Amino acid sequence: MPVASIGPYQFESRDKVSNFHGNQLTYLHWEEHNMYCAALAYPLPPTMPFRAIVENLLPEAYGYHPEWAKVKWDQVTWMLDGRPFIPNLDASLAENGLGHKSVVRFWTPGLHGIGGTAT
Amino acid sequence: MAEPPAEQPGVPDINKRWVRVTGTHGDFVLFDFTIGDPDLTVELILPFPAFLEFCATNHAPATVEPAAQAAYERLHRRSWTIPLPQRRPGGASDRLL
Amino acid sequence: MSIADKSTAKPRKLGLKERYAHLTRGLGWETTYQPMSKVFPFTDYEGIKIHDWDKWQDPFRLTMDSYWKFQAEKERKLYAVIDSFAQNNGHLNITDARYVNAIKLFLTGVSPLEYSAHRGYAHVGRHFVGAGPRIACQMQAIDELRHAQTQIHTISHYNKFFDGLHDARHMHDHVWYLSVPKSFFEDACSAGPFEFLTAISFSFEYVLTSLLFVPFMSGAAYNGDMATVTFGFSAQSDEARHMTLGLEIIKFMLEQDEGNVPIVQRWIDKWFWRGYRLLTIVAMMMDYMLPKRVMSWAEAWEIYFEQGGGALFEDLSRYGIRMPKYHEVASKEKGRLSHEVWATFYNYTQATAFHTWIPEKDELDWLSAKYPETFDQLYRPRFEYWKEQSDQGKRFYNNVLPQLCVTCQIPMIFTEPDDPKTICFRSTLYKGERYHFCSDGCKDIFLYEPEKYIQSWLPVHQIYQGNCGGATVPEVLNWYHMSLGNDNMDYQGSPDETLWNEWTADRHKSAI
Amino acid sequence: MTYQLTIEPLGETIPIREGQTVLDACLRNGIFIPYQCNHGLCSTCKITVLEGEVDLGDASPFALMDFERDDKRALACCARPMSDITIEADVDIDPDALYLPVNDVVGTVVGLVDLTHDIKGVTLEVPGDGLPFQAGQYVNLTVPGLDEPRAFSLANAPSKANFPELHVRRVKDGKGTGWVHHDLKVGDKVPLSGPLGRFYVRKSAANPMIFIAGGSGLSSPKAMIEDLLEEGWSGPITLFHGVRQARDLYFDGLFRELEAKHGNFTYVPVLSESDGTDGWTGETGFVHEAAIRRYDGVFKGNKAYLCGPPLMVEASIRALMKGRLFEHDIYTESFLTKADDNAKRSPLFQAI
Repeated sequence: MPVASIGPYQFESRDKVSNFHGNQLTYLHWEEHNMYCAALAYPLPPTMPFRAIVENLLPEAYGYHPEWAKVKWDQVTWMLDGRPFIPNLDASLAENGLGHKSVVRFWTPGLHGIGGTAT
Repeated sequence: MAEPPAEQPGVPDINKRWVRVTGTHGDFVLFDFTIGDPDLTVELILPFPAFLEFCATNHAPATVEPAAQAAYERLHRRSWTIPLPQRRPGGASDRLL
Repeated sequence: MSIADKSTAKPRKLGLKERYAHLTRGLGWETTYQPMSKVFPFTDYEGIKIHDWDKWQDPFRLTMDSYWKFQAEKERKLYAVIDSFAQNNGHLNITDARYVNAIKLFLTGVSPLEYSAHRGYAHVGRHFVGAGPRIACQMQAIDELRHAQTQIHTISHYNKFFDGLHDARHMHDHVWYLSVPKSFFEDACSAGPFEFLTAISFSFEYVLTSLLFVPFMSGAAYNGDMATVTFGFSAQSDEARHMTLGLEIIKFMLEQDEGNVPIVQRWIDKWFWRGYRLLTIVAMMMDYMLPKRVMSWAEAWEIYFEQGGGALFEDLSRYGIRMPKYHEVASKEKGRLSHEVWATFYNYTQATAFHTWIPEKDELDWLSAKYPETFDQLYRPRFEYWKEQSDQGKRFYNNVLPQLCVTCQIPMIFTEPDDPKTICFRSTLYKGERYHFCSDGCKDIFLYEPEKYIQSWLPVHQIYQGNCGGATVPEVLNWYHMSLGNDNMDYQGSPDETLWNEWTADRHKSAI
Repeated sequence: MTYQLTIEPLGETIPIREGQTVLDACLRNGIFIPYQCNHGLCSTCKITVLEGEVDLGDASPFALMDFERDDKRALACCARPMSDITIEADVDIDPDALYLPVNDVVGTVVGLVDLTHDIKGVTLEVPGDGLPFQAGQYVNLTVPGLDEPRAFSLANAPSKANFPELHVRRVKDGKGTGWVHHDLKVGDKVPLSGPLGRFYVRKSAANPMIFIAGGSGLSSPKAMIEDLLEEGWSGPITLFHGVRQARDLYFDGLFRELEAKHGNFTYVPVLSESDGTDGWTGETGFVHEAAIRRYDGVFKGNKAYLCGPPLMVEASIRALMKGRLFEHDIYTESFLTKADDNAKRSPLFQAI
């Protein structure tokens, strides 16, 4: 029983992918940098190359942070939907396995936020 | 100041305020605050120094319920021996009660 | 003399209890030309079994007659006080105009809940078979409507002078962070009558409400906001009655049938967690928004939940009810909650219908003293960095919308119970689609009734779907009925601040 | 000067002295009006004056508002009669309460017996009307040198009103019980005040009855059961008496005799510290555990009377509630010593 109700109770997801005009939702989060209070939500075309995340979206969002310039990209570790992940920058989001409402978290070794406080 | 509005029967005088201490909790004072009329009473909690300041600011005479008397006096005595947190200039006198 | 002798000696008057029973029980009857199940379609489907409605102990024997009389008298005095404050420019007695932001949050986030509660109680008051709970609910429905009205009337005085108070009803239905309280109540109102009472009368009004009203009212009083204190008069004296209804419904369900126990436990678990998440804004109000503070959120949690709630759950354990699930997580979070949330509103001040600010140095010191284990270690550097940047004209804004929890609808800002540096991510797949949660508590709630929460109206997603006026900040603000540069952004430099400085400058002049 | 005080809805009329508060008169006559602060502050004891005049006394304006004064409301703890009066109070109409007046009497010690190694049986003689009471109620005993009287349940059947019987367990370092055990002699005069308390059998309910007693908590159940059997009560009655060892049992013989004589009465002594070498073949463990075994954990439909130390009472309440018997059908008399009852309680339960 999915819900206690007095009759049939079936609904479609309000956030099904077809409601996003060809985009899918993607959540990005820079770990240990909680000055950004939560993961960032983006509607992105599944055909977009992953490189666009790294080279356009992330710098735009996180560039303000004093540690952003110090990120060593060859050392970054990634996680996609709870599993370790190595992105192929030139492949599309879909080809990288990013689906609707996927979460991409990344860690930047040596950078632990302002004063080491995960800020 | 302007003349107060003509007295209506039973309109509470908002300048009359009372405080009744009902209990304590650690360094906090639990009290009932009344404006103008016993119907208009609200239950409040403040740290002891803030409580004193509050009574002074509101010119509210305070009574202490018998059940709370001992605990309240303990708090009062302690306030002379522990440093009070950040009193603001112009705050209330500790001697209010 | 035997008992029989006595009762025949003289017809005795009815006791208050009996008289009340006669005044109320007569309102219920067994239907004849329609089956009871059709007249009362909501009584069974939640799985709660009631064998004898007459076992309901009226917790508060108040008749409509005396209710009107008492409330009318109270209301008359109350409105006289409100008028008096307005005539005496009561808003000038507050400690600082910054304080009004707490009122803005209250009016847009809490007062509409009073109205929702009114609707909820009116609805369930219709649907209980027993006349006892029906009367209690109907009376509470009127209380809640009065509370909403009193609050709106009281706060309308501030609306004459300050921004952000002009369209609370519209904002409650549209603005991103207000979907948190709105969805909380809609979840309760769309549940069955027994769950509604467990959610609102018990979990909220009994277990958690002291955390909202006592510190909030104390903060208002201490900060010179006597207008808000006046609606405290109205609300608090009704609370006692509401709390007894919360206790009675729980006892009634637990005693009527053994099978009700696990259902009630699950509701207590759910509504404790939902209520606790809702109180996040109260934590922030107490620690950050009051110019003169009353107590820290952590202290309030200890006094009102850990100690007060502890005694209640010790008593409830006699029925086989245990502490709400994840209460220990709430206690682990008490040192972080307010800081994480205030930082969130600082992130998104551009879309917030009240002003934000970095706490002054003495306020940071207060927070350090109240949170010796977390504030300097985790949050103070963040605020100091932001302050430093802001002073250099580089105020921090988060320009990308946050990920939200599907259940509580709060941005996913909360950290792992045992690791305050790492955001807590939880998710599940339902019918092939991913759903994300801020906590195990919120995830559990979803898993039990996924069909309910897959309908969540998540503001961030709605903006991306194009349902919120447009894709740019000005368009969305316009849709929120929020005036850019007036209602939102930092307190520093706001029209509120400018006006307040003028007033207080005048005050200083006239004092000389 | 004495006036008449009539209490509605009971219809009881009692005497009230000039200057005596309404609350005091009621309590002294066995009529329980809910009250708390007893000096005009809390408004728990609010009443309506239906006829006659009272002096409202020192009732706080917070507790008794102006419009309530106009409506003839008063606080029982402050109101004093100025004429014969009739009041209406929020008293539960309890068909089983006898509302017996409290008397101050002097009893002469006529019997002192060691019931066990640490429980003394004291029998007093009160001449005239004696000390009428409802089985289950207690008396206050004035102990020389102590400010506060000590409370003891009456263990005799009410039919023996001239011979109040008390069971007094020696409490370590307890001044009152020490006096009873060491100083009291046959022939001594002892001032008593009673009957007090609302612990009595709800005969009107006609449910089967379970009595659970711990240690010297046997006193009230003994009075209640003797009373029931004397008057020919035919419903099932079960008494559980929990003690540590066989040497702690008393009136064992009496209850076995009653059990043999009355088919509806069952007696279950329970030893919590039986070591197997004492030849004990009866129930062992905690008394509530024995009750669970006997009733197969199902208590619904009974009325339960619990009398004894707080831990035993709490454990029994939990066992009964697990067996679906709730507050409405559970009556307790907890034996509190000075150290007990500091635990914070919620308002979930009123009576248990």
